Amino acid sequence: MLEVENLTVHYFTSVGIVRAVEDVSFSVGRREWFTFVGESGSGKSTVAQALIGLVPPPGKVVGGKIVLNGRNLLEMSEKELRSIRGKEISMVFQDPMTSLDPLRKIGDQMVEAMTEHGIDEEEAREKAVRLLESVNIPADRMDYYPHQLSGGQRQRISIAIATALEPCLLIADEPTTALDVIVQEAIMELLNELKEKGTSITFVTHDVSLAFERSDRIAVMYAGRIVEMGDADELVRNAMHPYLKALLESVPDVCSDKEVKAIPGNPPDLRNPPKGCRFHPRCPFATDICRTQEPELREVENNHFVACHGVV
Amino acid sequence: MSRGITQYVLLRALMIIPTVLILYTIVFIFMRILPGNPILAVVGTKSISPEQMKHLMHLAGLDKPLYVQYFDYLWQLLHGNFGVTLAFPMGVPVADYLRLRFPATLELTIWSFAISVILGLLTGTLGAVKRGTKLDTSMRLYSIVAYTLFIPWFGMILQYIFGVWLHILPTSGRINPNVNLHTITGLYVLDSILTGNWSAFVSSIKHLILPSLTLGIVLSGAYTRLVRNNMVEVLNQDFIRAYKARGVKDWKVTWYALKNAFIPVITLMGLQFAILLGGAILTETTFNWPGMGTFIIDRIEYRDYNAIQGAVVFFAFFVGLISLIVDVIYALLDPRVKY
Amino acid sequence: AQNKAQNQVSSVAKNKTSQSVQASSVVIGVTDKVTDLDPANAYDAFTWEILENTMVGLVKYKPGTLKIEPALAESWEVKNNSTVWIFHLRKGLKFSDGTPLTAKNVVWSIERVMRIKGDPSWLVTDFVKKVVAENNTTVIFYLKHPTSYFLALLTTPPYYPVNPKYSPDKIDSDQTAGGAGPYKIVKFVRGQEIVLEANPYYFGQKPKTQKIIVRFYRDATTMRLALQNGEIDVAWRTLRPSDIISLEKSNFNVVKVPGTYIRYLCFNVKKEPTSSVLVRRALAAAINRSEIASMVYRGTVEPLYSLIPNGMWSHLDVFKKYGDGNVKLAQQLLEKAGYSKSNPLHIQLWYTPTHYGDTEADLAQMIKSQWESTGMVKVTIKSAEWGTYVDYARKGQMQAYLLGWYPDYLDPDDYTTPFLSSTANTWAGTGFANKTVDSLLKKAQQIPNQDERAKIYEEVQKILADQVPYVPLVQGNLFVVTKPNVHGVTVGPDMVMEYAYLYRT
Amino acid sequence: MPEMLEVRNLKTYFPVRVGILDSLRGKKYFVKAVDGISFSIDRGEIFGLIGESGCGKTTAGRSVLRLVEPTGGEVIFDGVDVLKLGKEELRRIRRRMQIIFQDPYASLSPRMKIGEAIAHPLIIHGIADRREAREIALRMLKRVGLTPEEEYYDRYPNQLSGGQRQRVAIARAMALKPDFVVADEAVSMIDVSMRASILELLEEFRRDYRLSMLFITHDIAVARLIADRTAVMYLGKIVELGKTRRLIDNPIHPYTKALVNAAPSITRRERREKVKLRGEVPNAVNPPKGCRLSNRCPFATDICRTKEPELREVESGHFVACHLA
Amino acid sequence: MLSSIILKPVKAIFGNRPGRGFLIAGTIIVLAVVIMAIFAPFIAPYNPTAISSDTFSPPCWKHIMGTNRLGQDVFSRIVWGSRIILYVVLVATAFSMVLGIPVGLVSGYYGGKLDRVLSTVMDSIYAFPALILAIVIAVVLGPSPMNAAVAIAFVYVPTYFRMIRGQTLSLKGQLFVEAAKAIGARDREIMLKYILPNLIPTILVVFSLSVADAILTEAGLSFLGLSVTPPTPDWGYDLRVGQAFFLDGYWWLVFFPGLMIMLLAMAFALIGEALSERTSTSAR
Ligand SMILES: Nc1ncnc2c1ncn2[C@@H]1O[C@H](COP(=O)(O)OP(=O)(O)OP(=O)(O)O)[C@@H](O)[C@H]1O
Ligand SMILES: Nc1ncnc2c1ncn2[C@@H]1O[C@H](COP(=O)(O)OP(=O)(O)OP(=O)(O)O)[C@@H](O)[C@H]1O
Ligand SMILES: [Mg+2]
Ligand SMILES: [Mg+2]
Repeated sequence: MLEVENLTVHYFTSVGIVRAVEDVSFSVGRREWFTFVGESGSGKSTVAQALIGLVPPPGKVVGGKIVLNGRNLLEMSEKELRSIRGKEISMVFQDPMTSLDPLRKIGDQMVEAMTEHGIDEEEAREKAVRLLESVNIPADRMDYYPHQLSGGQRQRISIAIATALEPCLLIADEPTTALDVIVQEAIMELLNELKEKGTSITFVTHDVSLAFERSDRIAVMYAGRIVEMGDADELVRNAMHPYLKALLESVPDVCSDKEVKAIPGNPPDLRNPPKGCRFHPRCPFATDICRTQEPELREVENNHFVACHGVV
Repeated sequence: MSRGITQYVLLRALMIIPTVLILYTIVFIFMRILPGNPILAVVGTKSISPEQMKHLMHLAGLDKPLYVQYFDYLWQLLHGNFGVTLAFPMGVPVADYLRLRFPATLELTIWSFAISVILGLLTGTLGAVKRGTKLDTSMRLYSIVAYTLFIPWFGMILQYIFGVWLHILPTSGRINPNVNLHTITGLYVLDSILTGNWSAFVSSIKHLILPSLTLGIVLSGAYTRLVRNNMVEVLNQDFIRAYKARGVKDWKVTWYALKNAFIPVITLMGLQFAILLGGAILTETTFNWPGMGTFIIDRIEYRDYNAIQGAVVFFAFFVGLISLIVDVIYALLDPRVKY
Repeated sequence: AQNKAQNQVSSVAKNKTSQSVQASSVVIGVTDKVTDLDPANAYDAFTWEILENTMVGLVKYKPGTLKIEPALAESWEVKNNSTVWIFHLRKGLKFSDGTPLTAKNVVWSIERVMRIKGDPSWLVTDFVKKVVAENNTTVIFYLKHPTSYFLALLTTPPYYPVNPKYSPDKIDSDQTAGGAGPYKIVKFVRGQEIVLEANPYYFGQKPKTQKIIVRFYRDATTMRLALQNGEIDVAWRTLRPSDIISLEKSNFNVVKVPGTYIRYLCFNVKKEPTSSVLVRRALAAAINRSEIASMVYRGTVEPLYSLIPNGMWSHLDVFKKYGDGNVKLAQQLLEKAGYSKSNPLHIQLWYTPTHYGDTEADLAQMIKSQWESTGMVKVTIKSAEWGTYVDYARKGQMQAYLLGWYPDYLDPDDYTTPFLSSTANTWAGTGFANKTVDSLLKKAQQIPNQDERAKIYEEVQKILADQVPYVPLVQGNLFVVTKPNVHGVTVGPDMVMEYAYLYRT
Repeated sequence: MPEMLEVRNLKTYFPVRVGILDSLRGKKYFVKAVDGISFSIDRGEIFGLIGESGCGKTTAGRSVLRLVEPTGGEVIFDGVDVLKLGKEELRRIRRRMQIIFQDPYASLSPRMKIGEAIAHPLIIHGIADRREAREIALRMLKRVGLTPEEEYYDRYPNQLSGGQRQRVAIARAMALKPDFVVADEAVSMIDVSMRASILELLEEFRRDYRLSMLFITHDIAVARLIADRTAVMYLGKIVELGKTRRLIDNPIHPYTKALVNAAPSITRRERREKVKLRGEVPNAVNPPKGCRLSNRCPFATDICRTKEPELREVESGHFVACHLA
Repeated sequence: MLSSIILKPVKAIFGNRPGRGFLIAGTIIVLAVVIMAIFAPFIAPYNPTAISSDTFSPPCWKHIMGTNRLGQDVFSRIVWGSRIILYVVLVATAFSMVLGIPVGLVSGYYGGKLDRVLSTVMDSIYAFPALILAIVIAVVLGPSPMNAAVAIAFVYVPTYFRMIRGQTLSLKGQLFVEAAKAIGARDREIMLKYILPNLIPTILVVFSLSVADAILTEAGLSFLGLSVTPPTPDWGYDLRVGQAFFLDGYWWLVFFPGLMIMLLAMAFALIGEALSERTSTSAR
């Protein structure tokens, strides 16, 4: 349904070009929960924003293709894009505190999302009520301002708005990072229900546990590149990239008494990324080729992609 | 809610009192530091007997101890009385002058204010929407240049161009003296509308253009800067991207962003109004505008204590009122404000 | 001065003949203010102009001259060695609102001035012991001492009968009821304008223009712009010299009127270093009046060599003996006083920035430059706002300072006694006191004979030039600039414009 | 093990900022951020404090150090009641009680070189003069892995990553060789890949200094990893306290159950029992009567809504505040 | 537009960063004026106060900015005039910083009743039209550069006070201040070592912006004749005097002094703008 090929996004800042996303290819199928996981600054949000054509300036998509239902979004006019946004593809943002307009009633914001796509006011209002109820919020909250609601409620409203027109793809950029575990759990349930109903979900998180617990497929990002991609179960069982292996070992778990192991070193500076494999300065197995040549993302097993020279 | 807001307004209004008191005290102290007094200014270079001098000082109440004068005037103020002038002429209620002069200043400031806000919003929004481009840099430069224009200089250049050279606009005064206007509010444009006086309307508008443009452009700089910076900040917020992600039209998004960016601008407006009044002095001097600014300067020459105190207190009160209005508008516009 | 003034009038007369369609209103611009419409308190030149156009006294100056002619009074008699003056009023006089005007009104008004004790009240109280209305048409003044120039006093506003609407014992600054002059006030907006209309009950000739609007400007530049933009027809007091010159070039009519106001420099004779008469003489010698007149006032004033203005009887150019810009003499005198190039005289020169117009600072700079050209003087210029300046003067705190004098009445007495009489000159702060001068001045006030008086004033002027408590600098001319279609500008030596003769075609 | 710190019935209330109307009417509201909690920490023990955002964890930690003035209770540190100390004594005792904050970006002054930041406390407490302090700071930098230390000494915080800053913060706290440290969410703002190393570092210091630690976190997995005993807070109160593993593997209080249940896990890919709480955390200004969880608890009975449950020992060393336990 | 005139050469050297361009352009102008002030005797071709008969000469080789009504060389007066305006503004700013910063710091740090009283007073002054207050004070004190400086200083104290107090309040709530408390630092140390250094960027921004403002206020005061006594050259005053002749076509009497006032104020505003952009972006 969504095919992304060689997506490259750069930020042209005053202090240099930040190669936030390089050569990222993946696809999301219908009714699939696809997750990007990676550390801060690895380019997850940038990918998410590029999908909907909203990379903030000074960022620019400098190459690649984003094909949704057969049409390349990067070749569309602003107007066409707008008609797709909210209707076929929509997005939920990280911080519920800032993702609703503080000056407008939430009802109005909900209704507007629909009327902008040609639904008439009255119908939109009725639908908004139903949507609110579907995310467990009393309908009288239509007349509330965002600040009168809790973070969890706001995030649920954001999701309700994003799914109002039943888009086929919902992009959720760390929608629970600012929320508590119990609320997070509820939001994840909500997204899961949406998935069951047929919406594909592109999920972005830095929380490894969360990513692996919920997703169908996962792409692990490191410094602007996908280093490993595949089914979630497969990746847990059979992590191949040294980064993913180390990552999985470094995360404590509620359910087991496993020891954790730290990953040495620091994440790279994307303005000036290391030559060759970007992970090589932290990689215990790095060889000469890793220092010079960038590994490509290869399908090593069925549906299991890895970008590492060390994996054969 | 509505009872809440009236109470809020009333309580907030009480906070004007200390402001007025503080400014009155400052001016009172400063006015009396150095020698000279209004009676001497009146008498000037004429011989006058000591008895008559005493008589005049007594008439003006200047023979009393300073603290008595301080509280006397305060007491008068409490009764809404600004006292009488002490020089050239003596004995005219200061309130009469204020009634005469203040509408002129008000009219000038209202127009300048409107011009500066509109210009500021336009240029600021433009800069923010096109942030990072040459246009943005130009707008930022505009804001700085406008803000640092020296009012008399800029005013004179406009006078020269439009008054002397092109000969299309009057360069001084508020209205053509041959036009008869029955004043009601003292705001000539409004009065001419109220009385249906077309020629007065045209004339007063023409007289307003240059002074209000001068002051308006100069003050628009601050708005440009603030609107731009707020806009940039707002445009970077998630909810703006969320709007776009929902397919909301660009102009609508810009409008919502502007609304949000406008909230901090409102706070500035209160302070900006004070700067506006300060700038009005120079504008009034340059354009012979018979307002408060020129009044204050005239009165200072004569050390007219009551007139200066009255004018300052009145201004302080007015500024307080403006900031009250600003706060209330703020409270009404921003649902997050608690009162 | 009289000659020039008469020329003026004759040009007025010529204009009168060429009558064409007249406009019903003339707009006059001024940078002065109307301070106080109550003659009991008004005491500045321009306000007096408005009062003289809206009120009238028993006698007045013949337009444009120093000659006094009957006004409300048809005739008068003088008795008892000039201490009793009897005036006979015209019949059927009316105020501008139609109220009858009788001798009682005259007496009431003058007594009102004496009661209120306003600023100019001394013009009455110093002279008049008692004033009575003998009947409806006869007013008798009993004076405190023989006053030879009483008629000159009578032309001043404190002696004008005012409308009974004026408050009897309080200053009535905004009262527009006026008196019985050629015009009445129909509108007065402080700081903006005053509108006059012809008084239908005026006893004399009807004014040429029905309506006169006087607009007040804050400064000369804006007034000049207003003239150029056609907002006003007449730019009256006070344009800057530079404005007058450039307006004359661009087709406006400029009418020059000799003025009777003088500018002078005061020396504090009690304070170092001006207590030394040598220093005062030296500084007087270093002053170059013609340079001042041409550079500062751009030729719009005349050099003045005495406190009594040119053209007034008894005037003598007593300061000519020091010469103009006589650096040599100045240096000699300074050397005598013990100064030299290596030990220069340090002196502070004070001026006040707004009261005498924008040129004042230039005047101070010019004098500084002239004094310093001796090489033996170092001048620091200081300034203070009027209210403070006057205080400093009265307290004698300044060494050298610039002042100006507008006459109260046109008589040599008004140019000598206030300056040189030790009892009358406290306001000036020079500290000058001279017994001979005191007694000479007193004598001159009492002698009715003008020639004898003139001799005394000449002698006084010589002492002035010898002692140098004041240095006369220049005598002002007045200029009226009008649009080419405005005629009938009439300004008397009392520097008052008579609006009644003004008209526009 | 001897007790290093004992907290008894600690309470900290904050006045709520109100509009000018209420303030003029003299109305005052309080957030009962910490409302009577008691626990003790042994020498060398890491004591975990977990709970949702806003439940009062940070406030508890700050109150113990008197960085906020508690409203009531006792904090006995090494036999001294910290809450009764005068200003100067308090200042001196702070040498032995340190804190590491959640936000490594905000806890270092942006205008102070990190070396100086570490050296300054030593100078303040007169432990070392300027030169010695520098020596010690350099040693600490090396100790927390910021090498070459000479080079790091002169850096400013903005030249470091979050993880590195947190190391500096740890070095600053540890330079004083404290007996007790509050670690407030010390790893929650750090990159995933760096968290483990920070936790390791803290473990090392505990071992080497026999450090007692109040370890505040909202991440149960982290608590499980590092804390010996753990208390669970809800709305200013401790609802359950016990040995960490025991508490997480067999929670008794419904709230703890919900919390553990909601925590994501790689190894557990489906939920165990579904304990779902209704609604949201209520306002701490006006908490519910009785048990504070009563309005959200699926098991709540009448007594829960009227009577506040005490913290009772249900097993040895395991305390629960629930009527149903 | 003007932007290209000023920025083009700057851009050529320093690349396409407006913030930096602003900073450079502002610094260059300020430096130029400062050099002009310091070396006035060597730069000015004539004695600025010497009266000569060569009046109203338009700009020419002999007098590049012409001469005025008294035959004084306008360029020389501009050069010397830079001394007065810099002197007044810097003295005024120094006064108001010396008063405003420590008081604001202490007031904001300790809070309490004194803080509330001080804030009310400062806010009142701040909210009042600065120029009007400055005029009243300057008139009363009499025209002299020092008095003008005092008047300006008086009205700018609240600017510093409020800014510093506000920043102190927000810094006081920051973790690193709490951290300082936790390591046992005394109040004085916290204020001087932890808060004050973090105020410096703000102070710099407020400094440049308020200097820009003060320049205009000074010019306003001297335009109204409240700063210097003649013949001392001063831009605002010369502009005022030039106003009388401006409309006769003697444009140079007004144009140059006004331009200098604007340039100098603009220079500081450019620096302030650049600095404030820097501090706001370096904040995170
Ligand atoms: N507006 C911007 N201007 C310049 N650089 C940017 C901008 N936004 C992001 N970047 C840079 O691009 C890179 C990728 O950023 P992105 O936000 O996509 O990362 P992320 O994986 O979402 O991180 P996080 O977990 O912190 O949200 C980072 O190095 C970041 O510094
Ligand atoms: N200085 C303060 N003034 C007023 N209220 C405060 C203050 N500090 C904290 N609070 C309030 O006290 C309550 C508890 O806050 P606290 O920061 O202790 O919670 P927390 O458990 O640490 O939360 P988080 O996980 O978000 O850090 C919250 O409601 C908070 O709003
Ligand atoms: Mg992100
Ligand atoms: Mg916390």
